[in-house]
Amino acid sequence: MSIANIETKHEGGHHGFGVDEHGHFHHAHHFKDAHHQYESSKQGIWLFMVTEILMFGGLFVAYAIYKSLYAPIFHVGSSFLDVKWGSVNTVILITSSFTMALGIYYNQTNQFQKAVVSLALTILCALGFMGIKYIEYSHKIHDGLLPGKFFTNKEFPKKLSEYIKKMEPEDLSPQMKEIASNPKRLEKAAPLYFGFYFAMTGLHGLHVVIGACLIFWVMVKTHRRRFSSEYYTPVEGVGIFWHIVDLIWIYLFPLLYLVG
Amino acid sequence: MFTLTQAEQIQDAGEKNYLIHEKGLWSWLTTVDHKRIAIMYMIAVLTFFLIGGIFALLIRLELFTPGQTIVSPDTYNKFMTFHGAIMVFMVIIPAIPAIFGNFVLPIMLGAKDVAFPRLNLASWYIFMIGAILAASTLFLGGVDTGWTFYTPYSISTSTNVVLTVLGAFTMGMASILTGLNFVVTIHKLRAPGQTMSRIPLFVWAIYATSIIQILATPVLGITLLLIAAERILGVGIFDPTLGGDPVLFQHFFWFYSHPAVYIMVLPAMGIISELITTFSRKTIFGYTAIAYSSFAIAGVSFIVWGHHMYVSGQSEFAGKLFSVLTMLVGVPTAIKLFNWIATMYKGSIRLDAPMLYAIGFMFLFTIGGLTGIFLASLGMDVHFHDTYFVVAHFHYVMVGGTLMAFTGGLLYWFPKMFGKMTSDTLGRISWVFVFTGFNVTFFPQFILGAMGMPRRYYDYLPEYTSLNQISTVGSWLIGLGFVIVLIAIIKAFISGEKASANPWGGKTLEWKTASPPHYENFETTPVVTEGPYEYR
Amino acid sequence: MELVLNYSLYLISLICILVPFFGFGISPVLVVKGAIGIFLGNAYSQLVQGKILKNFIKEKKDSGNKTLTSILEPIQQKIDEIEDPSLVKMKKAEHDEHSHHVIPIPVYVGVLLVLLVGTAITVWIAQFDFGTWNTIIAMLVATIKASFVLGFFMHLKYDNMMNRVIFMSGFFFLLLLIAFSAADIFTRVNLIF
Amino acid sequence: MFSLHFTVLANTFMPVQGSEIAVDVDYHYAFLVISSLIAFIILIGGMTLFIVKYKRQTENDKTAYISHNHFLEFLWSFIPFLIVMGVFYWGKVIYDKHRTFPEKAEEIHVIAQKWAWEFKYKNGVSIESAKGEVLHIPVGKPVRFIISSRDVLHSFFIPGFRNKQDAIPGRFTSMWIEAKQEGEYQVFCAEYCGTGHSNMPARIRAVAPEAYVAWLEEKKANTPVDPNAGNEMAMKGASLYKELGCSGCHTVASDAPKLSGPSWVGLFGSKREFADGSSVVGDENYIRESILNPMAKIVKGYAGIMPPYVGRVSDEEIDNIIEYIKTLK
Repeated sequence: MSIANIETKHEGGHHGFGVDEHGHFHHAHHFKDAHHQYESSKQGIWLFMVTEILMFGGLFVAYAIYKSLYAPIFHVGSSFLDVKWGSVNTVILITSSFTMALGIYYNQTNQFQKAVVSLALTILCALGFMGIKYIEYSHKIHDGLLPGKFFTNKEFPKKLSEYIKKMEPEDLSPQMKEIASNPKRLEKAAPLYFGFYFAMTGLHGLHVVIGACLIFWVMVKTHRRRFSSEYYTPVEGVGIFWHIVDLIWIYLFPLLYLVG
Repeated sequence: MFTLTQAEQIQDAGEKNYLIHEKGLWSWLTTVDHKRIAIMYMIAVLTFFLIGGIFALLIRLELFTPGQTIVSPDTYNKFMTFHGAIMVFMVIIPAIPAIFGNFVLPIMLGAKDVAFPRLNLASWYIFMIGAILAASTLFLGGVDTGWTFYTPYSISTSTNVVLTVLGAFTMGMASILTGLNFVVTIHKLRAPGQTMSRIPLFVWAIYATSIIQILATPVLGITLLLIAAERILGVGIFDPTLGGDPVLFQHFFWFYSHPAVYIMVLPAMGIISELITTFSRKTIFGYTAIAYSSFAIAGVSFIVWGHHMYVSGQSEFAGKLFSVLTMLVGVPTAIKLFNWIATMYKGSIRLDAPMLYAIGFMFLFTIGGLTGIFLASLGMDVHFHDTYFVVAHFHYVMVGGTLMAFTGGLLYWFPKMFGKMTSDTLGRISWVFVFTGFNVTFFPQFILGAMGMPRRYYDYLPEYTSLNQISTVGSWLIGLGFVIVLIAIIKAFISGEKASANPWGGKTLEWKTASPPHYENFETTPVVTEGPYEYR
Repeated sequence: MELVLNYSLYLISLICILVPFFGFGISPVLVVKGAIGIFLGNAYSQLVQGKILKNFIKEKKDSGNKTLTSILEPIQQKIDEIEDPSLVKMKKAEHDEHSHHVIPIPVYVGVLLVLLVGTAITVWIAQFDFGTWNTIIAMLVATIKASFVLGFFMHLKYDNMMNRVIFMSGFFFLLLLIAFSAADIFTRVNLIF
Repeated sequence: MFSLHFTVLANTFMPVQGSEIAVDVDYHYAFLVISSLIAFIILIGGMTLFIVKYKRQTENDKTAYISHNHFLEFLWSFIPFLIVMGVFYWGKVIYDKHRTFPEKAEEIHVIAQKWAWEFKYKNGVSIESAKGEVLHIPVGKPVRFIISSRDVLHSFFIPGFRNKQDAIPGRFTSMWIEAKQEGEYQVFCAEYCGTGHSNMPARIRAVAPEAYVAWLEEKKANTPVDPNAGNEMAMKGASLYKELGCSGCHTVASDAPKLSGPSWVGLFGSKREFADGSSVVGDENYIRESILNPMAKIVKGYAGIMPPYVGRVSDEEIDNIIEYIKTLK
């Protein structure tokens, strides 16, 4: 069933396109052919991924700048994070990426039943990821390790000032020396790390939830046989979005948990 | 020559024209036709333009006399913020790309529609949600941070900043999606035979603008989200009391906002290329030079944002670095201006209303551009920063540039959009009022700035009174001018005479189809065999 | 001459973009002099471009010298493209006909293993303290993992060049943001009172 | 003749030239104005000439098919490039003068806060613009301002010296001036900072060096010794009164102009009526509650716009403020 012989018979201005009940794909009327539509949609998807990268990039740039300015705060702050849960989350997200890729593969080869199963697995991993996130967050809220004015943890400022006393003065950046000189300002600046932690993982968690909903929508359409080997762009688009979310976590995990 | 079988006299697409093809409000609200979406954007943008204009008049009225004239300082600050935010986010950024880009770009490319029609409708709805979110603060007590939301003031003020910020974020989302749509349309949906060097210069300008929209707006998105996080969670990234750095906020904000001013002016330059060639009946001078300079401006706009922060605690090295790069922006702009004037050489120029607005653009944009060089030089900006000199500069470039071109484009493409001619005399009268009113309003502000009157001042020293009064009178003239434009449009709707397919003798593709056009733009897809401005 | 115009503008803005990276070392005055120098050199070479370069390529084409022709081939192709763009379109049109590339499952499993091993390495290495090297190693391993995800899971390896360029442009503009913000923040004179 | 014309134009609209650098800035300004005028005349003059000369005669005139001219395009891209690089270099020279600080300069601390400036000399004398006091500086000697802010961004702008620098909370920035003749100069706040952004002016008077030293001594002599010198907590409360921004809305002197918040004078021990009709005698609990949760009791006749200070001020600091309020009779 090569693409060429799908004749484009459609009347009126309706924009309807997609796979009809016996698997024939009608491309949208303002494109030359199915391949043209596929190429255009892929380019549109990639352009949107650039905006995702730039949005999270803004946060990573701020993180990089503040980490080099206030290295001790970030170092002591990251010691409060639980690396075990972090690595479990990374493994979960990687497996979800794998099952997502399988979902696309099965759709490409018209094995819809397997595609629905792998997409369901991906959603399961996403929920698992959010569950672990819930555990980590409740643990932090319990300890009072929250950003800004909600910060009530006593142990963190103490550990931070000890750590700074141990460091040689020339390792500290001028801005850090200025803040370290006045204990009241140091105590106020300490929660900055958790400000970053909650901003970055919060925004990433939100994208995981959005990804899960999108995958659910695509899974339902696969179940209803809306896709075929000639037309699977939505699955691939959602797949690329999910891989971008995984990509961001691949960078987020070492930056926040390991190397802080 | 252009090989569409039907000749020039395609008068009317009959019942197939897009306005009457489907009936009823629901057909409009759920349309995926790029022409109808453009009309919906036009209605939204023109109403916000009216609201923003009223706030401008209120500001100028308050500044008529030193001390309290009509309102208290807090209300004045809210007027100033609303004027800025509405004009920037809701009027001038979406105006030309969303209205004329949506309507004319696909027809200029000979395409049936934009690449993703449903995404186009989705971005209109996202834009409206964002606009309603931000405009709702009008009734909930306003916001008084200025359109720049500088921290730590935007964090500590009690007015509802979070709502405005989320509104601006959503409108940014709509701007990204529109940019994305246009880039793919230009890449993939060009008519057969239409290579990249045969597309009109308006399409080149929209292409450069869309690239900036895609690459700059996400950083604004994250910055606005961080302001909301600061106010709700106290995240502390931009809050100096919690260890943050407000100057870093300015870096993030201006990384978007300077390319944003080029999102505003590049489409205007695209319209001017169209107007000048059509009304001089002469091929454009230096087609590749103008197309490449749009890209040069788009490229350089990403590395110059520091000239907004020369005196904001930025280091001296960064100040010099940004100053030398900002000077680079002047070169492509000068190239465009010289090329437009060279186009008029040996042309056959007719001063219709759209051409008058193009001439107005050339006049005012030259002054705006040259004063930009004043502000780019470090020696001058240390004195001029945050004074009325800056206010005058960016109004010359934004109102003198984008809004003059927008009105020119509106009068130029109105026959094509609605099939009715606007009355030429009303157009000329409106130009006289807008042009003179503009100069009377903003030229005195250059002098006020030189004399050292700071920006966003509710009250000023008595010695600045006379210039401020002249400026206020001027603002009434501009208001009158734009009201006359409105009257001309409404009059054209009611009793405008029938427009032919090509009333101005344009050579680009949109003049080859009926006006108002067929709902799929062309009966048969046109084949293009030569450049867009082939006047022999 | 037109090439003079736009190539020199590109070169100047390119130099100025790279200034923050080695800008700390050399002063802006040197950058401006360098830019003008390149501009004039470019202008001279373009002026000559018409005849000499083309003849040079024609001569060398059949000289059989493998490396030289491989260098000249893209230049020749570039000149053809500038002369008559539609000529190039024809050549490019047929070659990217099919792009629905289906990757077999074993490749996916392989990529999954690479990613899991990568995660294990990053976690394991984090225990030893190499000082600043810690961050560099972590970022290196993360980039390798990311390139695998990009290449295979997201089919970027089999995609056309335009999508790769689009995706990489995102990182380039992020680089601009961090370079110029750092150019300000780390060169500030800090007053301690 | 040209230099005369040049200088006349240089400072027609610019404020009085307070320093040598101001003169350089004005020459730079005059050069830019003239070169822009010339460029404007070339561009717009050329355009109007073409409009008049090539008016459209018939509907389809034949027009020349000129698509480009490389030499011309090279000219009008390279010459503006040289001009703007020249302008950059001249601007940089002036900027270097502004930003290289002379060694032995008179140091004055400038503290900006919501809607007033406070200047502190080395010998402890402090001048407050809210009280209408004028800052004195010596003529002919460099003066260096160390600028900081107590709440939001402000900007210390002196048009007479063509110089300004932002005041950033949590950080010190600096700038220097050198008056070349006696006179009085206006100071503005140039970075938007809310309601009182337009009425927080200050005045600087440049006086002869000897008069300056004499004035400083005389000012030092009769600065009222701080009444609660012995009372440690009240001293801290007084500095907190300024640091936390209470001074923006509450007055501490009976004669001070009324602000948007109730005055603290005589607050302790006096009856307070509230908007909802209830009333209470001012004591520690009422003050502590009004600091942490101001919306609980709003004094009659005042708007409830005070931001809550929960999490921003510690208990020990609240006690210091209460001690300070007790001393305000």
